[in-house]
This record gives sequence, C-alpha cells and structure tokens, in this order.
Amino acid sequence: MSTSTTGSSPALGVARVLHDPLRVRLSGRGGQGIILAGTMLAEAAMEDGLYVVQTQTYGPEARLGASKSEVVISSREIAFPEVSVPDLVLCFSRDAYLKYGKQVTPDGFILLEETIRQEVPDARGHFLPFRRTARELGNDLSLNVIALGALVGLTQAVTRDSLRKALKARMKPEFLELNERALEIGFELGGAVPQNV
Amino acid sequence: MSTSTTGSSPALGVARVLHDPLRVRLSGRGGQGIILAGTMLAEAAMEDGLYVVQTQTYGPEARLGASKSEVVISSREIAFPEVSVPDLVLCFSRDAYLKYGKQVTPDGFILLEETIRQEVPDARGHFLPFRRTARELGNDLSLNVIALGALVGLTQAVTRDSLRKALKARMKPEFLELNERALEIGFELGGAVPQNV
Amino acid sequence: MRLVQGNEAVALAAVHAGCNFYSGYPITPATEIMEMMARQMPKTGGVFIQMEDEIGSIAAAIGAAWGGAKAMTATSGPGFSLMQENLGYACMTQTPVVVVDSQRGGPSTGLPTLPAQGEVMQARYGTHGDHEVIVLTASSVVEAYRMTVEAFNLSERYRLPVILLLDAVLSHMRENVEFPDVPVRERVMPTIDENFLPFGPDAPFVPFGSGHHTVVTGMSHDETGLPKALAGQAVQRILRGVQDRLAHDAREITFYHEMELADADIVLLTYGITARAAREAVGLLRADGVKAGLLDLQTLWPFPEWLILEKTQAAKAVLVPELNLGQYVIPVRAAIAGRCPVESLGRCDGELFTPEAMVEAAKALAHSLEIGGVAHD
Amino acid sequence: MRLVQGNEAVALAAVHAGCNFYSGYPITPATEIMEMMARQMPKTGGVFIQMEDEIGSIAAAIGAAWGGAKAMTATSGPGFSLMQENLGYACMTQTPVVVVDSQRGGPSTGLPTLPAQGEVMQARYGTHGDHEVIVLTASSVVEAYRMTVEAFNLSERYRLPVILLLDAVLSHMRENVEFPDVPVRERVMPTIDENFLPFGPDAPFVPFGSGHHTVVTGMSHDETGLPKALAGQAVQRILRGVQDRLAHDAREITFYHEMELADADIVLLTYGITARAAREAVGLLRADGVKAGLLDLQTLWPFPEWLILEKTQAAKAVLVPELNLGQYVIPVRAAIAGRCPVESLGRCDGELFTPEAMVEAAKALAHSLEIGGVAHD
Amino acid sequence: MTKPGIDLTPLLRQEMMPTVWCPGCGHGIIARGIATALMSLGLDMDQVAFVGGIGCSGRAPFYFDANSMHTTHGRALAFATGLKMVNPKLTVIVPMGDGDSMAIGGNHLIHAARRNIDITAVVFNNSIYGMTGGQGAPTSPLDSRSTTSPMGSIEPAFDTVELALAAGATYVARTTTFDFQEMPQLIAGAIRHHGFSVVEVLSQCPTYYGRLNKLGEAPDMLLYERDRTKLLEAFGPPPEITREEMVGQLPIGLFRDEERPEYVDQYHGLIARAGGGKSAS
Amino acid sequence: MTKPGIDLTPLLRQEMMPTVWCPGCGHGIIARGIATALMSLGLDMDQVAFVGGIGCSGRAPFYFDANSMHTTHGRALAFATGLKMVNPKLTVIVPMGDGDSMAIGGNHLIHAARRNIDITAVVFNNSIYGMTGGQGAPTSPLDSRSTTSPMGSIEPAFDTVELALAAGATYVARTTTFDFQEMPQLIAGAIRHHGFSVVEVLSQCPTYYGRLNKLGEAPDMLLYERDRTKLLEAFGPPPEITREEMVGQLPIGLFRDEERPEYVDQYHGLIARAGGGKSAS
Amino acid sequence: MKEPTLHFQQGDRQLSVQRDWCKGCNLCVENCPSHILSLDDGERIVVEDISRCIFCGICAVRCPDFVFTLERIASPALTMGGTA
Amino acid sequence: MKEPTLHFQQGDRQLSVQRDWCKGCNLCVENCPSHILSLDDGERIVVEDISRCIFCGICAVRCPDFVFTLERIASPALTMGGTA
Ligand SMILES: Cc1ncc(C[n+]2csc(CCOP(=O)(O)OP(=O)(O)O)c2C)c(N)n1
Ligand SMILES: Cc1ncc(C[n+]2csc(CCOP(=O)(O)OP(=O)(O)O)c2C)c(N)n1
Ligand code: SF4
Ligand code: SF4
Ligand code: SF4
Ligand code: SF4
Ligand code: SF4
Ligand code: SF4
Ligand SMILES: [Mg+2]
Ligand SMILES: [Mg+2]
Repeated sequence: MSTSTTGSSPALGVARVLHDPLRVRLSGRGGQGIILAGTMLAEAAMEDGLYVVQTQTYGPEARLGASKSEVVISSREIAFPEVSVPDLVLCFSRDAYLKYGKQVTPDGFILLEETIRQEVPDARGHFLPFRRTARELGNDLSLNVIALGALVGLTQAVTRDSLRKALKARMKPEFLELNERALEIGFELGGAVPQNV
Repeated sequence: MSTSTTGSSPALGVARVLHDPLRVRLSGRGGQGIILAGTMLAEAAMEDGLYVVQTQTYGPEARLGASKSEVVISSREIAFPEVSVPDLVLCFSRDAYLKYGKQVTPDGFILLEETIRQEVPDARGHFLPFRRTARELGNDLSLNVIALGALVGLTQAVTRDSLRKALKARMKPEFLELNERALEIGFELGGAVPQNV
Repeated sequence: MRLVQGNEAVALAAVHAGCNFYSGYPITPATEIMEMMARQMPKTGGVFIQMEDEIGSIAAAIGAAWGGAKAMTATSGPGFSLMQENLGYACMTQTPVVVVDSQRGGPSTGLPTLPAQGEVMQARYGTHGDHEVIVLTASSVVEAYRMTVEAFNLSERYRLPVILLLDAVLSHMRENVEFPDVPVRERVMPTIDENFLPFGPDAPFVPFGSGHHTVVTGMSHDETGLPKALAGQAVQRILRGVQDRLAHDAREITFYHEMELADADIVLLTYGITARAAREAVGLLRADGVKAGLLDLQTLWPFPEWLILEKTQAAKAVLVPELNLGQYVIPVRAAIAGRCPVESLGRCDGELFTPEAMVEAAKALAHSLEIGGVAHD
Repeated sequence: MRLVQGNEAVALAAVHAGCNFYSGYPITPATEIMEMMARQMPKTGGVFIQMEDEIGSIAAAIGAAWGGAKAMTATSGPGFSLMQENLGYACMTQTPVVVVDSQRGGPSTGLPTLPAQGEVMQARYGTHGDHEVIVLTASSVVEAYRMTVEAFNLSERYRLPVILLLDAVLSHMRENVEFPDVPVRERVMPTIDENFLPFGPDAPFVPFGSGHHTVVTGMSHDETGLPKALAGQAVQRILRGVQDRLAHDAREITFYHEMELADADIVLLTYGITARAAREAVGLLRADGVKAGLLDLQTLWPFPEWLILEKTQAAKAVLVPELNLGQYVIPVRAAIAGRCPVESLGRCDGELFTPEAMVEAAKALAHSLEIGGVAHD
Repeated sequence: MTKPGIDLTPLLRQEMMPTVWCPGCGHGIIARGIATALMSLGLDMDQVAFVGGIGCSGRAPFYFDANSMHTTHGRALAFATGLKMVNPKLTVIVPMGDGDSMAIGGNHLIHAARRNIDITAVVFNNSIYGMTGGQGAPTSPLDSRSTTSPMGSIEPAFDTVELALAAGATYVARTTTFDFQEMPQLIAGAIRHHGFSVVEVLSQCPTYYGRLNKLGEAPDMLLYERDRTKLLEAFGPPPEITREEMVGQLPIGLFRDEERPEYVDQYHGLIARAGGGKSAS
Repeated sequence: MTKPGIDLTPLLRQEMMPTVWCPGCGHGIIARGIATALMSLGLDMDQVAFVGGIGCSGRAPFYFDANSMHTTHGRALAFATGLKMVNPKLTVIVPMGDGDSMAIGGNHLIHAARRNIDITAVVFNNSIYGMTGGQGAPTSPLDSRSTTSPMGSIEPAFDTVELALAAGATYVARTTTFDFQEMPQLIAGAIRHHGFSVVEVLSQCPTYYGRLNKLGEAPDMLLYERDRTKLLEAFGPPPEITREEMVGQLPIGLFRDEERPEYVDQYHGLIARAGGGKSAS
Repeated sequence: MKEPTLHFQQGDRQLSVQRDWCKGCNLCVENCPSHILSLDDGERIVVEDISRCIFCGICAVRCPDFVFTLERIASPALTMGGTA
Repeated sequence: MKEPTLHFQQGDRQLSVQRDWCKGCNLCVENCPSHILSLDDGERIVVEDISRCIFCGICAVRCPDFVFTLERIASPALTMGGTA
C-alpha cells in the first residue's frame, strides 16, 4: 500500500528567510545547551509556519569534545535532513569551532563565543561575549539562550515573537524569567552586529 | 581449492554381503544400547575392510520413546548416510517397532524382542528372547550384544571375528567377559533362525 | 503541529496503537523511546519495566503478550543481537510483539551515535532456523509514527514479531508534524470452545487466563501447541503457513512510496533515512535530464519481489544506496535476475549519503550503460 | 582407519591445528565436541572451561585469543544466536577464533536432535553492523576434520572469526576414516617495534604480554587501535580492507568439490550434508540420461561468486537443495543474474533429502525447461 | 495436606502422560509436590501459569493442565516477569533446572529476587545438566563427575539458598525429593507467599548424575539425598557454617519468609501516583 | 603508599588524556586509585591487563599504558576469564560499571566469584547508567530519580558486597571516592589477593545522578558519599543490619579476605593429573 | 492402547494404579512397607498381594510418575481387586 | 597546542600541574586547605598564590583528571613559579 510522504503541510510563514532552505548549525560542547537551542529555534520556525528539521550529532566522546545541532528551515518539505554547508553558524567552544565552525555559505554568518579568540587566534567570524553576558546575568546556563537571541537579532531567521513563545514552552517555570531576559539581551547583542550582507 | 571427497579407501573386504550397500536399522528405547550396538557393528564392518556409515536418531523425547541407530555397509564409498528402507532390522521395544520396525526390503529380515509379541499381537518378524536371555545371563544390559550376535549369526552381515574384535575394543574390561559370552549366545540364537531367503 | 523527535514519535504511536507493556534496556540511539515509555506507561495504566538486559527485555515482552498485553521493546544493534534467540521464540510461538531497532554503526560497539543500515539482513535472518518476520522502516518522523502503529497492527494480524528499523539520525531528528490518524487493529477476544486449536491456521491469539489451557513452546509443536510426534512436519506446516499468508496478503502489507517511476530509466531503490536524499537526488537528476525515479520501501520483509518487479519493469538500471556495504541489494539483484543491472552504493562510516553523492553515482551508472540524457563529460 | 563421529573429528582436528583453548556450554547436537575437548585439553596442556552460557563462551574464547591461545567454541542454533554480539566483537577487533555451529531444526528450541541448514544466512549476517566472516561447512567426517583445521588456518591468516557449520546428522554420524595430514598454519610471533600498528593493514596478530601495549576495542578505531576522531572512516577502511583481502585471495580460500560439471545441463549446487544425496542423485540422473553435475561448496562465505559463475557458465538450470526454505539460493540467484533459472528445493522438517527426491526435482526442472534427455512422462 | 489421600490426576494434562522423564527421575516427584501444593491451596487452574525453561525440569509445564509456557534456556523468569506484570491475578510458578536457573539464567534469578516480584521459582536441582546428557552444572559438587568434568569438578558449587538470600528473595527454602512431607508444604508456602520465592528441591538424576558418580539407582539416590542434608532446627535462619562443613550436611528447611513490598504492588502504586488509574490488571 | 608523593603519569596512556569523563566525575578518582595501587605494587605494565566493559567506567582501560581491552557491555569478566586462563602471569584488572557488572553482567560476576579466579573486579558504582544518559541501575537506591524512574525508583537496589560474598568472592571490599587513603589500599590488597576480588567504589556522577537527584556539584557529592557510608569497625565481617538500616550508613571497608583454592591453580592441578604437563602458561 | 486404571479399596480408602504410566524405576517397590509391589516382564508395576496392602500411600508419594493415587472416598464399599 | 606542565617546588617536594587535562570541576578548588586554587575564564585551573601552598597533595588525590602530581624529588632546589 503506497502511503503519502509526510502527514504535515504547514502554511508558508512570515519570517524573513535569507535562504530557503535556511541551514543553521549550532555547536559547542556537552552541557552548553546546543540541542535545546536547536529545538527552540526549530519550534520558533514551526510557529512561523515553516517546515523544519532538527538533527544532532553528539557522542559519548563528544561529552567533552564538540557536538552540533543543526536546523533546516524551509517553506517546502525538507528532504535531506543534515547540513553540508550551513548558512548560519553559532559556536561556543574552541573544539566546536575547529570541527564545525569554519565553513559557511558565502553570504552566511558565523557567530563565535568571544573567548574562542584567545584560544584560536586566527578564528574568523563575529565574536560576541555570550559567556560573559551569561555570567553577568547570573546564570552560566543561559549562554545558549543569549546566543540564540543574538542569532535571531542579527538574521531574523525566525520572528522574535515565535522564539519568545518557543522559549516559554521549553523552559521550566523557575528559570523562565531569567531566560526571557537573556533572550532580549541576546536580541540586542545580535542586532548590534554590523550586517555586511 | 578443490579437495578430494574422502580421505579413505579401504580394500574390499571378505564379508558375505547380502546387499551392497547393506542397510541395517537397530531400534529400541533409550538405555537399551542401540547406539553402542550400531557402533560395534560398524567397527566390525570396518574391520572387514568395508566402508561404513553409522547414524542415529534420538531425542530428548526419545529417551522413553523410540530411537534408532542405522548402519550402512558397502564396498564402495557411501553417499547417502541414512536408511530409507532397511535390509536388516533389529528391534527391542514396542514403540520402536511401531515407529521403525515395520519396513524392510523384500528379502530382508526383521528380528524382534520376544515380548513385543504380547504388546503388539499382529507384529511381524522373527521373535527372539533377547531380554530373557540377558536376564538369565545375569545382566540386563547385555541385551544389545546378544541381539547383535543374533543378527550376525543369522545374516553374516559382518564376520564373527570382526564383531568379536569390535566388542573387545568397546567394552570396559570389567564387563568384557560377560559380554563375550553374550555375543556367542547371540550367534547361536541367530544361527538357529530358519533362513527363508 | 508539533516538533517531535523520531524516538518520541515511536513512543507516542505505540501508545496510540494500544501498547500497554514496555520492557527495555537503555542503549543509544534508542533510549529516548524507553525514557518516554517510562513516563507514558504509568499514566495510561500500562506497564513499564527496565529489565536486566535485552534478552530479558524481549522475554518479558513476549511473556506480557501471553498475559494479554500489546507489548513492545526497543534497542540498537548490540541489544538487537542479544534479542535474536528470543525473537525466534516469538516466531515459533506466533506471538505478537513489536521490536524497534534503531541502527547505529557496527559491528560491535562500533559508532554508537552515528547512523547505519547494517541490520537489514540481520532483521530477516538474525535468529537461527527458518522463520518469517515482518520488517518495516521509516524515513521521517511522521512515518516513524505511522509505521509504529502499522507494526502493532501487523503483529496483531499475523501473530508475528514485527521489527521496525530506525537509525541514529531518524531517532534523534525533530520535525514539525501533524500525526495522521492511523487506524488501530484492536485485539478482540474470540469465543473459544474446548476444540479450540491455539496454533491452528488463522487461529486468533488467545492469551493466558482465558480458560483455554494453552501450551506455548519453542519446540516444534502441532496445532494444539503440544510437541508431539512428527513435529518436524508440524513445524514445517506452521512456518510455510505463515509464509503463504504473508505472500497472499503481500499487497496489503507492503508499504512504499514512489516518485517518477512511470518513465524512469534509472530507479533508485531505497529504504529508511536514505530515501530523503534520494528524493532530492531524483529531482536533481531530472533537472539534469536523467530520467530517474524512486522506489522507497517501508516494508523490507517479507521481500516485496512482486513490487520491485512491477516497478522496475521498464528500468534500464537500478541503484540501491544503503548505509552498509551492500545488503538489501542482494535479494533485489536476485529478484531482477539480470533483467537490468542492479548497482550497489554503500558506505558504513557513520555518514549519510548526500543527494549529490547519489546523483553522481546515478550519473556514473547511466554513463556506463550509455543511458540517454547524460552529458558524456 | 578408525570409526569416528563427526563431532569427535572436529575435536581431534582442533587439537591437530594447535587449539589450546576451548570454552563452551553444552547443547545438542554439538555437545560431544565439548565433552571430547574436556578430555583432550588437560592432556595436551590446553585449557578447557565450561562457561555460564554461550555469551560467556565466545567472550572467553576471544579473551583467550588475546592471551595467545588458538581458541575454539562450539554450539548449536540457540547458543549461536546468543553468540552473535560477541562474534561481531571478534570481527571488529580482528581476533582469530573458531566457532562451530552444529545446525538443528529451528527457530527457537525447534527440533533439537534433527538436522537443518537454517543458519546459512545467520552465519553471514547474524551480528549487527557490517562485517565479513568466513563460513565453512562439511559433508563427511573426514571433511569435518579437514575443514576444522582449515578454519583455524584461515582464522590465523586473516585474523577473523571463522564459522564452521555442521548439522545434527554429521555431528552424530560415524564413518571409518583415515585422517589426512592437513598442514597447520602456526602462529609466529613477529618482532615488533614501537611503531607497530596492531590494526594496520596485514598486521600480524600480537597477543597481550608481548611488550606492545595494545588497545583492543569494539568501538571504531584506527590502525593504532585507539578510538579517535574520524573513527567512521577508520572502521570503513578496516572493514573494506578485510573484504578486499578476502576477495583477492578468493581462489585460495574457496574449498569445493565438483562432479561432472563439464557438460552439465543441470547443476546441483549444494553444501554440507546435502551434498551426499546430491552425489548419488547425479549418478542416478546421468544413468537416466539427464546431464546433471554437482558443485558442492565447503566455503560458503565470502560468497564464491566467481566460482559459481565459472562452473555454471554452460548450465541450463541450477538447482539448490537446502535444509531450509531457501536461503543460500538468494545470493546464488543474484550472482547468476538471470543467465539461467535458479531453482530452490527446500525443507525444514528435520529430514534429509533423499537422492530420489533430488532426482525428481531435477527432472521436473529439466522437464519444465525442456532440457534434453528427460522422458516426458 | 501433604498426607496421601488426594487424587492429583485432574491437575495433570492427561494427553502428555507419561512424562518424558527417565525411570526414577526425581523431577516427577517434584512435579507431584507442586501438584499437591496446588491441590491443597485449592487454586483454579485457569488462573495458574507455569513458565519453564529448557531442560528436563523445563518440561514440567507440559504436565499441568494450566496455562503453560516452555520458553528458552535460562530465561523463564524474564518471561514470567512480563506475564505477571500484566496479569497479576495469575499465580505464576517457574520450574527451573539448576543449570537453567543458575548457569545461563543466574542473572534473571537474582534480578527477580531483587525486585521481589510475586513469582514462585522451584529449582529442580539434580546437580547436573540432565537434558543434554550429564554435563557439569554450577551446582555440581566439587570433585563430582560429569561428562565435562571427567576427572572430577574443580569448580566450587553455587549455594542456591545463599544466592537467593543475598539477592533479596523474601521466601527461600531448600528440601529434597526424599522429604515428601515437607516438600509440598514448602512449595505451598512459597505460592502463598506474596513476593519472590525460591524453593530448591534436591532431585535425583539416576541416568547421569547417579551413573557417573556411582550412586546407584533411584532408590539409592533418595537415601543419598537424605544423608547429605540436615534439617534446620525449627526452620531458623541460615546457620553459620562454612562451605566445607556444609558438604554432607547441607541445611534444608525454610531460610527466610519475610514480607517486603512486592514489585507488582509497587508498580501499581506508581500507576496510582501517575494517575493512570485504568490499570492493566 | 596512598599518601601523596608519586608521579602516576608514566602509567597513563598520554595520547588518550584527558579522559572522556565529565568534569568532576568520580571515575577519574578511581582510575587514580588503581594507578596508585599499581604503582605501590611496582607491577610491570607489560604484565598488567585491563579488561573493561561498556559504560563510562568501561573506558578506564584506555587510560592505562598497559594491555587494554574494551569489550562488550557486561561481558568483561568472561573475556577476562579466557585471558587469565591462558596467560596466568598477567595481572588482570576489570573496571566495571554498576550497570555493566550487576545489570547485564550480573551472571558473569557471580560465576567469576564462584570459580574464585584470580581477577580483580573494580566496580565503579555511581548508582546510575552514566554513558547512556542517566537511566536507573540495579544499584539505584529506592526512590532515587533517573530518566527511567522519573517518579523515583520502585526497585530495591542490589548490594554488591552481599552478592559478591554469597557468590563466593574471596576478597570483597567497599569504599568511596571520598576515601582517598583507603581506596587505593583496598585495590592494592585486591590485586595482591590470589583469588577473585571485588572492590566496589562508590563514585559520583554529577552529570546525571547528581543533577537528577539534586545532590549538587562534584564537591557536594563527595560529602554526600561520606555521609551515607560508615566504616566497618576494624575491617570486620559484614554487620548484622537490615537493608533498611543500611540506607544512610552503608558499611564500607574490607568484608572478606580469605584464601581458597584459586581456579587457575586448580586447573593446572588438573593438567598435572591428566599428564598434560606442557601447560599453556 | 491405554490400560484401564486399577482401583483397590479398603474402608474409605481407595488405591488407584495407572500402570500405563509406570516406567519401572523400583522406587515404590523398594519403599512399600508391605513388600507387595514388583515389576512384570514389561517392567511395569504389579501389586502382588493387595490383601497385605496397608493403604498407606507411600507408593504414591515415592512414584515420580503419578502411577498411584490414594484417596478417601465417600462410600466405603470394600472391593478387593481391580474394579474396572 | 598542548600546554607545558608547570612545576613548583618546596624543599624536596614538587607539585606539577598539567593544566591541559583540567576540566574545571572545582574539586581541587573546594578541597585545597590553603584556598589558593581557582578557575580561569577558560575554566581551567590556576594556582593563585603558590607561596601559600603547603604542598599537601590534596589537590592531587581529589582531582579526577590527573592534573596534579605531588612528588618527592632528589634535588631540593627551591624554585617558585613555573619552571618549564
Ligand atoms: C541457549 C541454549 N543453550 C544451551 C541449550 C542446551 N540445553 C538444554 S537443557 C540444558 C541444561 C539442562 O540442565 P538443567 O537446567 O540443570 O536441567 P535438567 O535437564 O538437569 O533438569 C542445556 C544446556 C539450550 N537449549 N539453549
Ligand atoms: C548489549 C548492550 N546493551 C546496552 C548498551 C548501552 N549501554 C552502554 S553503557 C550502558 C550502561 C552504563 O552504565 P554503567 O555500567 O553503570 O556504567 P557508567 O557509564 O555508569 O560508568 C549501557 C546500557 C550496550 N552498549 N550494549
Ligand atoms: S536425564 Fe536425569 S534429570 Fe533428565 S529425565 Fe533423566 S533422570 Fe531426570
Ligand atoms: S556521565 Fe556520569 S559517570 Fe559518565 S563521565 Fe559523566 S559524570 Fe562520569
Ligand atoms: S499403599 Fe502402602 S502398602 Fe499399599 S502398595 Fe502402596 S506403599 Fe505398599
Ligand atoms: S515408582 Fe512409579 S514408575 Fe517407579 S516402578 Fe513404581 S509405579 Fe513404576
Ligand atoms: S598541594 Fe595542598 S595546598 Fe597546595 S594547591 Fe594542592 S591542595 Fe592546595
Ligand atoms: S580537580 Fe582537577 S579537573 Fe577539577 S578543577 Fe581541579 S584541576 Fe581541574
Ligand atoms: Mg539439572
Ligand atoms: Mg554506572
């Protein structure tokens, strides 16, 4: 019996789509919230009415090493789920940069945690103080939310409102307020990056 | 790399071979020494310079039910190892008779333990008092040797000397003498059967 | 519309299909199914139990089935290997049970977090002795949902273990989905009398405690369930009976997708995650003037020979991309029996084929066969 | 000249081949191998150990191999299923070890004392993930002896687990034999330096305690043995490397017999115990004017495609009798790829094919294809 | 209740009789003990399930006219666990061989004990592998003969009772086929007990263990059992004797009978807490 | 010997450092304890073999510059048994996870103990499955949280020590990563001991066990270990306390250290009796 | 071919013997306090002299094959010898 | 990219620090009796004030990552600060 390919067909959304499909890669080391960030980004895109696939590569080895989470966002059904060359890259750690953070499409963006600059002097991309900001905010763990905010603040990959909704849906109530603040700070951080596209 | 089919090629022996190949089936229930009898018959045939294959069918179920041991003796290499229709049948128990003891080639022999007659009134074959003889000899376990002797006494499937040798090789010393007597009694029992071939 | 992970979809589908027993042992990349069932089962009044190993997991699932449950277990390669003996027990005893194997790189511990399709043949032949199983696969989250429900339905219908093959990518992948309403085959308790033959042809599955004192054994047995004389013939009859029923219903139990097959010169034959790149590849090939088409199987076993023959009738070549060194391509080749070349495209390094890699392979194949539409560069 | 049982021949051959470690768990019809090794090992200074199950048996054998022993274990279907996970470990770690599987009727407990050939595909594909193994088989007591020695030799040469498939009839059958003097591949301890790559291409097997601190892992690893980055590619390289070596040496490692193939219209393709009836059947068919021939394989895997193609070049049909419902016939059909019909003759009821049954099937095949020499009655 | 005076044949599956067991095999006496216990408890056979493994002992489920399962070697307790979890009304009895329960199946035994699931395991301990023809078992005494220890076993034997106690079984007893009064009584106690019970019954295998160890025929072996065991005084706790001392005076009796939360109950408590009221049972 | 003052790095496989373990994972402290023990015994690493299973703990063999084997989940002791039998000169150390040793591998553990084979098993007990991400283990305490017991575990935990004792291990100890003095000492004693040794080391898994059970970071977890254990007085026999009493005061120390015939020796005796003098070793 | 069960009664006690299931193991023979049991040529149990039977049921508890059943029955009609 | 090991000496005692292997778990930080250890921005260990170190080696036995080694060395040359 022949069955249909997917069961879903969302209406085309409103987000400004740089590329269609738009391929985003988030990377860092275990514990930095990469996968949660990917999930929230995907949910925001979904909220925007787009098709989305989120995948992840991690391993027991990757608990310390590099892991990545990829999100493909499109107005059409998405066939190939992984990302060969990303349009947007977010990167939190040295190892992740070395493994996943160097490649990007010509008009894409690479956003890097500031401290990578010290460890990899020739690293290329936009450096933003995710870690420091998180610490200042009082919670190291909001690193990923700040960075996600920055990504969206810069690129409008998804709408801010959708991302706010996604954050609300995924966060435990006790951490929500803090992270809502983190997100707004992230939007600002990202919005301030000079757009050379 | 192509290898030769077997590694052995015994000289054609001296035994009087009724059929070539000669197919013998021994059957009874677990503990009646069927397999040992088959092995000794096979070793005797080997001693006679013939090819031989001995197979057995028994099962956990067969510990009480019927089991069989088959010996194929031939002057040529033996291809098919099992016996479809035997030339000689030896049978020790009712169940074995019902399952394995009824079929024989037209000029073959069926030798049955005497008591089967009581349990299966319409059983057909030559009835011999294996069990009673063994008991009289003082060892129930020599049943199989007596019967084997009878088979060879009647049919000369192998030479008596070879069978004596095989017996010697397989028996524990403490039981040898008794079984040697059992074998001779068996030869006599078999020799006395009217040969209607 | 929800964003759902592949493993999550399997657990949700199982609950939808009426699964009320889950036993398992953690293993990457299948663990989330178990973790989700640990939360779902108590909520729905079903049973969740973490067993001491995978052997115990499938044993408990089979025991639960005979206790009246719709039972499932999930694992990955190493655990799937350990389950083989008892999978055979489920076959021999005609027990409905669903086994999910999320494939990772192997053999042995291999590449625990990376995808593979190394168990395509093991799923069919992994246990000793002759047997039939149904093996399904999926390439998207929504399909994982659908195929899980179908796995339960088929296991109920044929009283067979049904294996669902996923892989590390699909298990961990999230997509936004709207779950289709897949109909569920409910188990109906038949009225039985003392002449009931629990292993008769087409006999319904009647669990313990029903009043009929069934004997269930992995030994050869006849229709009563008892291991009797001539058991060899009895088991052959049962095994052939299953084979015949599945062959008879082949069209109903073979799930597949097709794409542009009508005039295809080159047929890509895929299953599981690989289908996604293939869909894109077919588009790219067509755009390049190569008449490519796709036959994407969700039902891997019983082997859909009839379908493959039907769909490749006019093909000039078949390309079988697999995340292994060439497994399913063998029966495909046997089926096609020389009517056209059947080419294997394999890898086992934990990576997916990109659409581009498939395009390249298809073009090379077309080129070598001088199939029209390919620029000879 | 001695009267020797099949299982006994395996044990004697193992001792001849230098086996000095046996671990096992009893199971019909393989138990006599174990019982004989229990007597032989202490006498020859080797180790015999009865493990707590078959998983432990093969684990101990692999451990012993890394301790420097030539190791063997033997089992039957249910135990063979349990060994699958660790068989994969032996593949992944390139460990020489010999595994004997005496096939009985299955699946599950099945027909414990009756013969079958139900594990032909399991032997190849039973463990998860891609891998290569060598699988041998035998049809007579003397061949069981020879193939056991060859199993050790091949496992030494390729650092692979080698599986020897017997069946309940051969295991328990006695024949009068003169054992051939099969040469033994001795293990030589190479001189190694600090640059030694224990898993490099063609690297010799260097057990523990040699001074090189080898790391052995079932995870993907590179030539040093360490599980490093890009392990996926590393494992693919190792697996492909093994495949290539075996393909290269195909003619040396493929053991077979042939009979009257030169002008055969109908080729019977057999392996194991089935070959015996086939030999007689070929004679009977020839006597009846049917040009039949026999290709009897002792090496089942790696699949000897080259040989099958070579030997069936002129055939008008191939008949594959197996004590299963049609397993090996599938790769045979894939190999022959339509050049002539390939027919399966299968049964799984615990009985052997008689020569007459094969004659009948061959004649029916000849008849259906209107191959000359068959009376059309 | 263990006195003669009852007709057990209604509990038997007539079409499977006589059993497959050898003449004089102790397994039949244990089967009788189980039947006696069931009869005395007056259980409805519709609600009794036997789950056996593979081995001579594993065949026991065939001979009871109940819900019967003959599973795979060593795994019976895992099957039984699934069965009991979804159908707690069933009285689940698991006849196991010593190899079945303590060689290949040792892990399932200790885990069932740990969970304290309400299942009764009856270990038919004949100190050998009967079904496969007399190989050594983890229960074979040091120096005893088997076809895999032809020169005498060099492996110390497991003590079923000690292991079951350490793993957490809440009812643990040992008895012999000689003790025709206590044996059914202990089994009945185990079935009644709410929790995981292990009753080890020392059983004679005249065909292999008896023959290989020159212990004579079945009647001699019954006396052998009598002589190598010693009743715990007043069913007390396990005595403080060394393994060596135990040889020749293996303690028999009831070693533990204690109430602890039972696993199925615990799970149903979890369902209640999770709000999944419509329990499977 | 357990005082600070030694350079352990020569025992480590430098190219595999740093380890894969999470920040603060107790497994590294146990690895250090093993290294300290080896150093104090002055063993030649050429003759030391590590055989690990699968789990975070199973990775330990990678970090020692010795003969190292990383096997399959739960089976390490079976591999080690074969290895030791053919090469008795090797000192065989088996680092095992609690799931590895007592869930899937429980049977091999009790059988190795029964045989009393000269192998040292070090159980890295973090009360959880670390490698797969925080599922319950048979050692997870009642009511503790894991991803497969989100409402608290309803299964009583195994007591490694009790089980090892019952199965016949001849050297049995428990200690914690907090106890940096005793831990290497007990491991060294186990390695020196001729027979099967089990040293259970309570280890912290801050990533899963700590997080799911709100026990804080690694430093907090060390204190938690301190507070839930109690040293056996003067390394005596196991105390007579109930399972319930043990919670909060799990006894630690050396529970058994006794000589009994060792399995490899026994086997070599058998070879001698069989006349197979040219032993494999 | 199944042999009918033999029934012997004394007072309210009835001893039934299902000879078909007997395997000739001698356990009852050696344990019967009255020494009235033996095996026939077919190695099946025979009650030699039921008049000396004390209806104790030891044969029943010793037999591994459910051959003997000792029951209390309602109507205490004394019938020596097989009734069926 | 491997950072060289730091060596600190006092009398015959030497404390070596392999910072590369540090994972920032704080075990040493919280257990150092002199409170002289902390983590830097990259979450790697720093010895803040070696002059207050009592060379007890507690950091070594607490660290799961073999970062610290406390050794007795033959030549008791006092060298404060990194030597390599
Ligand atoms: C996986 C597996 N391994 C081995 C066997 C073979 N086997 C059948 S029964 C048995 C052991 C029987 O011994 P025990 O459990 O003590 O029962 P007994 O026959 O003595 O009552 C074995 C090893 C099997 N059926 N399955
Ligand atoms: C046969 C098999 N089943 C399951 C797994 C998955 N697995 C890997 S490690 C592990 C458990 C780890 O827990 P534990 O043994 O306690 O070690 P830890 O990681 O806590 O040190 C499991 C279930 C596997 N690798 N193989
Ligand atoms: S082999 Fe032993 S255990 Fe099995 S039935 Fe016979 S006497 Fe009983
Ligand atoms: S998951 Fe737990 S056990 Fe594993 S490395 Fe991390 S802290 Fe250690
Ligand atoms: S009832 Fe007692 S006296 Fe009568 S036959 Fe039986 S054992 Fe003997
Ligand atoms: S005890 Fe039972 S089986 Fe044995 S001889 Fe007596 S009646 Fe027959
Ligand atoms: S040696 Fe002692 S004082 Fe010095 S840093 Fe280490 S713990 Fe602190
Ligand atoms: S204990 Fe070790 S790993 Fe942890 S912070 Fe200190 S130096 Fe770093
Ligand atoms: Mg037994
Ligand atoms: Mg753990």
